[in-house]
Amino acid sequence: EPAVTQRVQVAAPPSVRRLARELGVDISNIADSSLGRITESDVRAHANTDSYSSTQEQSNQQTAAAERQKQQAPSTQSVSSVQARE
Amino acid sequence: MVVGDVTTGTELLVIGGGPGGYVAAIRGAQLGLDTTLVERDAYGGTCLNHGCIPSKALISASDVAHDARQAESMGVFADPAVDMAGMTEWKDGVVTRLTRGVESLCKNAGVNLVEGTAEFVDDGTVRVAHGGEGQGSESLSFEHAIVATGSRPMTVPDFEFDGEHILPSKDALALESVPEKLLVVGAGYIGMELSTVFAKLGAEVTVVEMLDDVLPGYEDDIAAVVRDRAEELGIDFNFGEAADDWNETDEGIRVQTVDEDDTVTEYNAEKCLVAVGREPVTETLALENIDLQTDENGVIPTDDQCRTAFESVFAVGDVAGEPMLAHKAMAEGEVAARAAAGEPAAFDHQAIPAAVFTDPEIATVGMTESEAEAAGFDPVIGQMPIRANGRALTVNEKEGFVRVVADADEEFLLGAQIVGPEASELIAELGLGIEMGARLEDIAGTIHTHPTLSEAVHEAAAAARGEAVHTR
Amino acid sequence: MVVGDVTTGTELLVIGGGPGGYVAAIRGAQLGLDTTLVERDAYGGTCLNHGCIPSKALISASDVAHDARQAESMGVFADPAVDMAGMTEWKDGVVTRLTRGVESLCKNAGVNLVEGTAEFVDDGTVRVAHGGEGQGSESLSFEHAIVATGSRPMTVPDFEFDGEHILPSKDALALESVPEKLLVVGAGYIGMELSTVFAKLGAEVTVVEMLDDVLPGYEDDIAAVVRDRAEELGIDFNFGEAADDWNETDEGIRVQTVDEDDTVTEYNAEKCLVAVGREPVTETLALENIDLQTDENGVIPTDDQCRTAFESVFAVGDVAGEPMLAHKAMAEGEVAARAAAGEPAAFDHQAIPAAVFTDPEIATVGMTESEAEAAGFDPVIGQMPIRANGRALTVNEKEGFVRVVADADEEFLLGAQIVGPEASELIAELGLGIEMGARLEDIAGTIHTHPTLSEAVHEAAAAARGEAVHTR
Ligand SMILES: Cc1cc2nc3c(=O)[nH]c(=O)nc-3n(C[C@H](O)[C@H](O)[C@H](O)COP(=O)(O)OP(=O)(O)OC[C@H]3O[C@@H](n4cnc5c(N)ncnc54)[C@H](O)[C@@H]3O)c2cc1C
Ligand SMILES: Cc1cc2nc3c(=O)[nH]c(=O)nc-3n(C[C@H](O)[C@H](O)[C@H](O)COP(=O)(O)OP(=O)(O)OC[C@H]3O[C@@H](n4cnc5c(N)ncnc54)[C@H](O)[C@@H]3O)c2cc1C
Repeated sequence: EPAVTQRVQVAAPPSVRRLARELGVDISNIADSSLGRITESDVRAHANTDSYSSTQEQSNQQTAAAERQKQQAPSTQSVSSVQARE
Repeated sequence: MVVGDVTTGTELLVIGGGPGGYVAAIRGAQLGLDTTLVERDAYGGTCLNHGCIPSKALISASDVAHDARQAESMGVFADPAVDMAGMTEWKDGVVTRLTRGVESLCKNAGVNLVEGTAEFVDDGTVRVAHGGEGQGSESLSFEHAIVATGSRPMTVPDFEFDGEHILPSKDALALESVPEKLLVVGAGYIGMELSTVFAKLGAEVTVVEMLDDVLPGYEDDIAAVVRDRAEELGIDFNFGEAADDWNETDEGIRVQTVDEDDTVTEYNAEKCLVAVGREPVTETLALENIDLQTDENGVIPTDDQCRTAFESVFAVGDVAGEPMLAHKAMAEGEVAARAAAGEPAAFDHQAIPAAVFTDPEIATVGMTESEAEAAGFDPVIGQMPIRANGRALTVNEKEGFVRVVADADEEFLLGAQIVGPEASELIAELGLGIEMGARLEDIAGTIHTHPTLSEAVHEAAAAARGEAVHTR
Repeated sequence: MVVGDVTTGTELLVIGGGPGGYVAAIRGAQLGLDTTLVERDAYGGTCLNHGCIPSKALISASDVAHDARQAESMGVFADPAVDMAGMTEWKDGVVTRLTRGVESLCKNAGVNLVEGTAEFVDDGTVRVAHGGEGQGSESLSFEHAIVATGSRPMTVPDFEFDGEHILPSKDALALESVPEKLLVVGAGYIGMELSTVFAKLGAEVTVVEMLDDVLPGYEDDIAAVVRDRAEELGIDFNFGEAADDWNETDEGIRVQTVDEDDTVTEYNAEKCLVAVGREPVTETLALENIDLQTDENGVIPTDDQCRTAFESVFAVGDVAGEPMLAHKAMAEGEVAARAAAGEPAAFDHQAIPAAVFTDPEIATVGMTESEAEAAGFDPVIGQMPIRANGRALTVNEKEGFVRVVADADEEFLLGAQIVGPEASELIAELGLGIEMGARLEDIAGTIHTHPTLSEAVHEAAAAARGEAVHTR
């Protein structure tokens, strides 16, 4: 059966998510602090302040792994961030 | 390496030429990798040859006949005759055109095409056995391999496919004549699509399903719309029954089912289609040689770059697990090829749409209301009945609805479920909406063309905000 | 105020019950305004009664017959008979269902419905003349008025509509039998939609058009796809000719046209449909009483809140100018109602889609390549031919394409043009994309269901980035 995986965690367009990966930024970190949809400039701003980004290239895979973990777990984080925005 | 054997090398080896594999190969070659695609059977895999494409071709061809037959209320009187051999020939023409297209797209992208079955020798080498007797084999070394070996139909004990009476979907899609009586085991999407085709082509169709409704996994109100229409087409449903045994009779076959009280029911039929799910194909790969483990469902586990436990080996498509859908296979093929080329790609799509090409169609993307609740959201839903949509009435359709699911706080779109005409196309906008992080207001604030079914999407979003104009 | 006259008051007065007006009225009432809608004829206006809906109903009904007739290559043999009276009855049923729906939606929202013709007395009062003799009139004072009086067909000198031989689209949509020979003056979207319907229903259709191609305003490669298909249907095109005169003959009429060299051509026909454009309706309003000026096209000028020169008076829909489309009327109606209710609404939509329901359909949104250039962008385009789309082949379609236009620097989506099956539905995703500020990568990075026509949208976006998998 086409039991579809449910994701829907981050309000960021594919182009912004790709940029985050390229810059080694964990987009869910931004999701926690941003109001609403995450933009390219949010990601760039985060890349400049995020110590994460200095470990660049190699961290990509960790980032990806971390993201995957999040995506498999229900989105407690996005929910709490949504509440935090109120 | 075997003596006398020639080992050639390739940067990217793709095993299997279905949607997962051919997309990976083309993208890999486009990214500058020396790419080799090994396919043992037919380019396009299950999807083009025995799945998505032939099924949708028969669905639309049988629809032309059916729609004309049903159009008296519209002032059109027709009594179409169906020449099943002709329909099959047309369908095969569509398939051939597309599989040739895939082959030439691969060639034009610079992919080396190798015919044969690839088996792992180690995590940097495969042996490709060429089809046919005495065709020999060759070794191929690779930097990265993408496994895209797909899936095959599951069987029911004592219902082995025999090419004559007990048929997998592949054989049902290749019938040269319409069976008088068709028994379908399984009311999942493949069973339902094919039941509908054959009912429209004049077969007497009976469906047996172990669970208690059609299309397990879909919400009740969606399944109900499709079930009702199928019943109008004369399809006879029998829920809570499992296929147990069968025997040949003078006129065809007799199939016995049992329910949970062990009550036996018998059905006479000419053919029996068994469509009870699909399972990954890995036994063609000699995975034991590299000690790559599959999980309890036979799936090769992967991470979000589609990488297996081996750094050098990726797996995409049906062999990498649910949802077993061609577009998921393609998207994974793309990610794996990019990752193999060193790009920071990830399968981080927020939602994978799915469509069922029944009458009417179903399409879904993202979360249902209850999935959103389970994920910790406070969901708000908006629904627009198809019967209140002007375009639907002009195409003589009344059943179905568009439903959107969003979180009540921020109104971000979380999911959508559509049952109705062109559902498979309408879902595209909502898929983009989810990926873009759209809010309900973004959809309601976008002008939708009049008169179109897409206005029902607009209206459902407005309804979720309590601002529907065309529904109460 | 006339002695003996009763003046009632309303917060929001809406004049005209077409898509612009009824949406404004419902939204106004939903926002808590005491709202009155005055309509002199039929709820739903041109769109529901004589435009969008009846035309699309006849298009789809004639398609059912035509598709069945053309399906021999698919193995379906049919010789459908069309009962035009029956088709008309069905179409009228669709219209009635929808116009009643509009009426009851208004009532349920709490809109006061008044039948009659509203004329301005001053910028706070109208007089409503009730239809029929001796029905009298009443005065209505308002805080805000929304003018939504629509448009009417333009005429050609010496071709006054006579209800018998020279017909506006409204009359052509109400024919009880298929004319043997139909002459169509004007190859705009209405002329082309109706030519296609009648050709499919068996009429011998001849089109004369002053300009040099069908569908002026659309790009050449789009018009060509529709023209070619129309010619295959047997429609005879004569470009560069203007309808000049006509006379009755024994069998019907004879129409004379002249070209730029004054060469006269004569056409025999049973009926002549004149479809050369539409112009705003304002003469029903006694605008002179409030000294509200129209522009050189008869349009009431408005600002981005749809407000006229009078603070208290808005104008929406066809009467407020191009594009004269129902969904533009509805979107403006919504803005005006919100503005009247004091919300900071504005008509700031980035793009208004448009569809033509020819065979195949056309749909566009945002900028064409040359419009993007003219606007100072460096446009990049991506195109996917329909013949390379699997779903299209399964519905036996090959002609057309999806084109996307973006700016080369940032790859923001600027526009899209589609000609092909279901173009009118496919455009929805691209409309949302433009409103959301989507980039090409966002569309290419969204998973699209297989097999669907929407994959051609995905592919066109990928093609614009040089990353198409399914085209070269
Ligand atoms: C009747 C039916 C209808 C369907 N309809 C739809 C639909 O409408 N939409 C949708 O999204 N999905 C649909 N599907 C599912 C879809 O077909 C699959 O999800 C899709 O084909 C998976 O693609 P894949 O690349 O993973 O594998 P496949 O398409 O199965 O391709 C695998 C290929 O690998 C080859 N192979 C296997 N082992 C080896 C080896 N060792 N060496 C070389 N080659 C090998 C096989 O010969 C095959 O060609 C349908 C399936 C069926 C059966
Ligand atoms: C054949 C045809 C096909 C078309 N197809 C499409 C299509 O597919 N898609 C699309 O978007 N558009 C289409 N259109 C255009 C569409 O019909 C118009 O854009 C739309 O109807 C405009 O809506 P409106 O509310 O501005 O005006 P109308 O729909 O014209 O409504 C105006 C109403 O005002 C009433 N009225 C006028 N004066 C007064 C007065 N003083 N007092 C009271 N009532 C008054 C009229 O009786 C009328 O009901 C089509 C048009 C035609 C003719």
